[in-house]
Amino acid sequence: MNWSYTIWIPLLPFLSFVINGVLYNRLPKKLSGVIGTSALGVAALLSYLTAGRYFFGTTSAEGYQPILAWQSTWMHITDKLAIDMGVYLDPISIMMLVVVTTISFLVHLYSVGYMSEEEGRNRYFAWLGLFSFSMLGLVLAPNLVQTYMFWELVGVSSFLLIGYYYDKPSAVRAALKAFIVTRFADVFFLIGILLYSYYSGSFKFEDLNNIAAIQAANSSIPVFMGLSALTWGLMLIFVGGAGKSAMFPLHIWLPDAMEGPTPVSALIHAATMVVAGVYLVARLFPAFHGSDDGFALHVVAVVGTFSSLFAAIIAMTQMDIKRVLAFSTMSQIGYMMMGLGVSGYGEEGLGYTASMFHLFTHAAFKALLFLGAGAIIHAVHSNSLKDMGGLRKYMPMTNITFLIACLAISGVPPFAGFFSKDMILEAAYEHNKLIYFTGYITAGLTAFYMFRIYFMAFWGRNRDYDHKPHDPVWSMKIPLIVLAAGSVVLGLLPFNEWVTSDLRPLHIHFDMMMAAASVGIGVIGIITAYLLYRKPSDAPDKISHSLGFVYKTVKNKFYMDELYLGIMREVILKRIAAPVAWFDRHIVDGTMNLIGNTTVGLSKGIKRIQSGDFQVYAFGILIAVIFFVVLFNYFIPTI
Amino acid sequence: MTERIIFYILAFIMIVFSLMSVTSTKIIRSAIYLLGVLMATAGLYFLFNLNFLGAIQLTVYAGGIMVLIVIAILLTHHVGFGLPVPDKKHMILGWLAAMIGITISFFQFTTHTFKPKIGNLDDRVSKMGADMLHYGDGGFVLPFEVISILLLAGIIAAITIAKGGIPHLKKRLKSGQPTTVSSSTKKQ
Amino acid sequence: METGIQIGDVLLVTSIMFFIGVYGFVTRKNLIAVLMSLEIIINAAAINFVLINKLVFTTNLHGVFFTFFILAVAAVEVAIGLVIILNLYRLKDSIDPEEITTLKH
Amino acid sequence: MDILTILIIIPTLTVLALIFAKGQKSYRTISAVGMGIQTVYSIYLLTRYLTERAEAGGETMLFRRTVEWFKPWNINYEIGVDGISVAMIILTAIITLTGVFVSWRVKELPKEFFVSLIVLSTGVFGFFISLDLFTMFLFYELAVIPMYLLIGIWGSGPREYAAMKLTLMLMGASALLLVGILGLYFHSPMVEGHHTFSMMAIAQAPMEHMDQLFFFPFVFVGFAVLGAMFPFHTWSPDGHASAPTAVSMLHAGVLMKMGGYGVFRVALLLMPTAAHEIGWIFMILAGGGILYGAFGALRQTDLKYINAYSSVSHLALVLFALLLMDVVSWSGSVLQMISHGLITALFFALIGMVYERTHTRDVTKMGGLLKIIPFIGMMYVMVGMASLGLPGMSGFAAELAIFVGAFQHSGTLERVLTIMAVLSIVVTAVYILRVVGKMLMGPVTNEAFKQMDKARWYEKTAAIILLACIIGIGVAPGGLYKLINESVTPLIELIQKGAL
Repeated sequence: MNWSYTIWIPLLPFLSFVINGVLYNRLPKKLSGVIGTSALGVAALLSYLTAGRYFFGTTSAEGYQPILAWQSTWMHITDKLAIDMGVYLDPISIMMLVVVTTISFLVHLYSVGYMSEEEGRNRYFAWLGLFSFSMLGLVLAPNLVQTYMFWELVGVSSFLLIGYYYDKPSAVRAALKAFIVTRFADVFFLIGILLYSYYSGSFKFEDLNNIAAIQAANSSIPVFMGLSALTWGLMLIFVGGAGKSAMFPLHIWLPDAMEGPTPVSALIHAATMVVAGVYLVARLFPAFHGSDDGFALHVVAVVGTFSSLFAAIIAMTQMDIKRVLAFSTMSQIGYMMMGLGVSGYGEEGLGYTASMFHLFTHAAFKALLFLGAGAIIHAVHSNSLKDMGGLRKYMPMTNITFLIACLAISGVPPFAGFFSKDMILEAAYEHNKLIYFTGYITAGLTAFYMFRIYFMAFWGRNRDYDHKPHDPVWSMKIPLIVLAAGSVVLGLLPFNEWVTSDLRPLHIHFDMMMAAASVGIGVIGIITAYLLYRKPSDAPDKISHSLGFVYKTVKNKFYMDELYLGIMREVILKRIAAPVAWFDRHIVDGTMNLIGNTTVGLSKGIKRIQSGDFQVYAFGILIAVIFFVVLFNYFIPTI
Repeated sequence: MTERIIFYILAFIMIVFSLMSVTSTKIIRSAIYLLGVLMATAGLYFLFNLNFLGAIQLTVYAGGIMVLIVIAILLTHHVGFGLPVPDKKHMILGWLAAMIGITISFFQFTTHTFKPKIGNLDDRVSKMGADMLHYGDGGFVLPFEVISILLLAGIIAAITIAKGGIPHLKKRLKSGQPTTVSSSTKKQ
Repeated sequence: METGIQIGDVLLVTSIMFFIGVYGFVTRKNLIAVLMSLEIIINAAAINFVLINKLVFTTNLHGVFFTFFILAVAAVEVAIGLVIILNLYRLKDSIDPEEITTLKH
Repeated sequence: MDILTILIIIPTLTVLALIFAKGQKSYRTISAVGMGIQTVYSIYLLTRYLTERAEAGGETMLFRRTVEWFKPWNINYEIGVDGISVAMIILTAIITLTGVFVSWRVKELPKEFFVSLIVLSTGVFGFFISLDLFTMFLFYELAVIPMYLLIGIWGSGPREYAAMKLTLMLMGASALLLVGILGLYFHSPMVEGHHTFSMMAIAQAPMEHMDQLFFFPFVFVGFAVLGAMFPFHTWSPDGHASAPTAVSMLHAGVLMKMGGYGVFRVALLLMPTAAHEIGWIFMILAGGGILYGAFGALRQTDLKYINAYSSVSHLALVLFALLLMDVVSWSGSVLQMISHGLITALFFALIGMVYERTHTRDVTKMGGLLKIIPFIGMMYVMVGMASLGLPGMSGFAAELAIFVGAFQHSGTLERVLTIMAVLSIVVTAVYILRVVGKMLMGPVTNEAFKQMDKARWYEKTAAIILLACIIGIGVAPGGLYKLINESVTPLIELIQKGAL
């Protein structure tokens, strides 16, 4: 079968980027959105075609085989360490392809309506195109360097899009923060790549994942603190993934990133870019699993679990609807990491499949949540939950879709989230009870905070709005409807047939007790939220008041932002950069200037000798004569 | 013995008068002390039986040069004009130079053994005249001619400089323009 | 005739005279006085020539001749020197060596 | 006419034409045309080189030619190029051309300005084609002298101080260099009864071990001062801050690369044993300089100072990679020289454009420029991204090659320094983005800024040429890397043969 057309899937958004970027001012106002949307529409169709052909056309007894659909030389550093750009198709990349193109297409479509009144829409669509291109390039990468390259490009487009309102200082700060934090993580990613590839001798995923061959090729791999260099490399790579996926403690950029336009949050900070870390771990899953008995994978599991609980706790206290969603995203990505972390390989790879499945369904319902939130914000012109309430009357369509998404994320059957979340918890239960228990609690918290915002926004007290809120225009409605439909039905897909750790279909059994338990805690969360927020009351305030210090700490996100800011300001700028700058100006440059000034001083001293006073000259002559007399008489007597 | 005594007297006069000459605050007195030194020198020549040399010393030095100096003093000073006392810097330099110099040269000629005298010097005036105009071995006719030309050149130079366009130069100097000799002579 | 006089004594006298002249040359604040100090220096040197010729190297008259020439040169030097001093005086209204520092340029 | 000598003749003719020209328009037109021809010619040279290279078999140093110059000391005008020199020559031509465009509106003494600028570039071209140490040194000096005039006359701020400091430090460096070169000369093999200045001859027969140890520091430091190695970098911030735009571009873009090139061509190739043995001292200085420069830039508020320190950091990376002495690091290092040359030239060009409009270079006094001058602002963002090593731009390819090369050394010192070097890219991101955030984004701080002119055509031309090169190399570095790598490989083999 010929797969080479797949190169057009990333290239189409790139074209959109180039056209919108180069013809920045010359393009008619409406056209930029049309170009972007249609490019992504075609790309989405192509990726559905690819998915269909791949999943239904290439199955064999060996499972699905990866396909290198397209390849081009980029830079041959050495004959072995050659870097090629390519398109690599395997189940997870195709799954991501579908996710990215679909969400991106819907977000483009949504943005046509959402951004209709903005100046500089061309810029917006150009950046969206760049982002889609980079994300697709990242997803389709056949080697780690290409992944890293597009990883960085994704970061930049995220930076540009967060900073879209660049004359707003908070947006600029958020953009810089997002870029610098992820960049900081990426440095470790790069070191990890270099370290790991030093032993593997290649950047290609096949070689990287073949850990037995790497160990065979290197007679002795150094061991540092009880772990082999390979494990260290993988953990460093995971740091990069954690940065992009906003895992604790590198999560601080994600809530601030909500300064960007809401569709951007839906695309980048909910559905696609932030799951890149999960995708990266999944890509290198055999290596993670094989190195040092999967120690790196344990780290992934612990970080994921902790982040998921941590974010869920913070999400309960936030008043900004987008920030709640941001923390929810972080929490759900933690879930995915947890799923990967607890997974085994082959027949025990339930966690892997579950994690990928959750990634897939999460993309749908989280994008829906963000787009719904965008519709609300568009209607009430505020992000704060305090300015909302009783919206179900004004925005019935939004209400229903938002409710579906909330049910999906809370794990209520038969919505999509139920299946994937249940699978993760099942995998965690088999692996480690503590992780399972934490995940279980988080599921309850998730249901609670999601319905908290749902009830606060759509129910709660009725209020008078200056502008009567209303359902959005059609171009914004269609994505909501499509995603709502997806949130309902996607859970029924036979994911265990398609996406598995060893590419062969995985047999799973459905545990009724587990499912009941997780649904139970979800329902408890929903009921709590219903009781507290269904009607306006002062009960939530009382509760938060009684918690006092704890509540305040959580509301301030455990003071992580302040901690980072403190480190940046006090340590990096004041303790390192300022002394370096001082040292440079005063010591190093001072030394150079001292040499110069000494010379000048010396010359001034010598200059004074030539005073023009001939009597002093005469004295000089006499002394010289005497000097030579003495010299020749006593020291060089032979002359 | 008499010669020695006379020599010491003359030496004493020379040293004391030199000292007076270089330290006196009245320029004209200084000149007179210098005259004393020169005359004592002539006396020394006479003492050594070099009468011709002594006579020249008297006529050229004590006569001619002193007259020039006195006239120069008259042209530039009022009689009895007080000389300023030397400043500290020059005093120190002068003392230093004199002391180091005397020490070194004293050390030199006390440690050096001079060759003994070989015979007597033929110092007749006729011998001097013959040698002066003699161009063979030991003859001084060439230096003699050179000195004559030098003297001539000196006279011409003195005249030229003395009559140079000084007022013009002075004006130029004040206005800050370059003061080359060629341009000033051309203007005249 | 000149038996009693030691060469060392003569050299001592002339070198004292010489350095007195040097002292004067360095310290005097009047160009004519400086010139006079110069005369003392030259004179001391001339005496040395003569007396070394007379007391040590007696085979010829070189020292005496040199003294003749020194006299002649001294005469020229004084003549020209005085003329220059006179010119300077007309130019700057002063014959203080401190004021004549044109050499430093 | 010899194909390489034309590279010197074109600028010389341009200078002659300038001398006889009248009127500002004709000056800049002549300069632009001359440098345009030079650029086209150097690209032609590249194609000629590639075809000749394919025919020549293993030989990489092509178009060699020797003209006797001063027989008694065996000084020859000996020229020749390999892939590295060709790349450097194209870089120089492009930067000089864009430099002419950027100085399109020089007001004071335009004729003299362009003459000095082109004389400078002549020196650089000569430097890159020389194979004779003496000729090379001569061209090097030819490049340094006009720099003094250009900064001293057309500079801004404390220009005399900066010009004097720069020139004195570079002259001091060339004094050291001269010692080293003479040392090389007097220990060189005999050719026709005389010592020789020819690098090719010396490389074949390196001098004795102890002599190498003695002369290596002279040559290395002599060139490293030009490459702004810590602690000899202080001329760079002051010099750049005072220099006019085009001069900053040429200086940071090309002249500093002469330092790296010289280190590579003279110090490392001719004295490999010493480089192996005492190279670690300089490796520590260079490796430390990477982070040092980055942290230094973090605290500056003057745009040019930020960029100057950034250059210190990037050039330190070049020197560090050169000292690692292996094929990948060297290739990456040369690639980094070219990449950094383009990036920093564009940086300085943009800073010049901003300065012309705002009359300040203080970042804290600016804000929201992206809205007012979108072209320049967007270019600045892009070149900033290139500088912090964004994939798709030239900087990334170069840094990646260097890091991959550096990671092949498993010694503790190299490992630690490499990781420090990698960490510096995050600091780079911080200082670049700080400027972007403060200067280009945010609200407009000064009402007067709103009247600023948009970018003019010549400014756009210069910026686009440079950015096109940056992106071109970034998207497809394979060809350039191959060109460099093929030239580096035989040199490394030569060294290893000598070392064994």
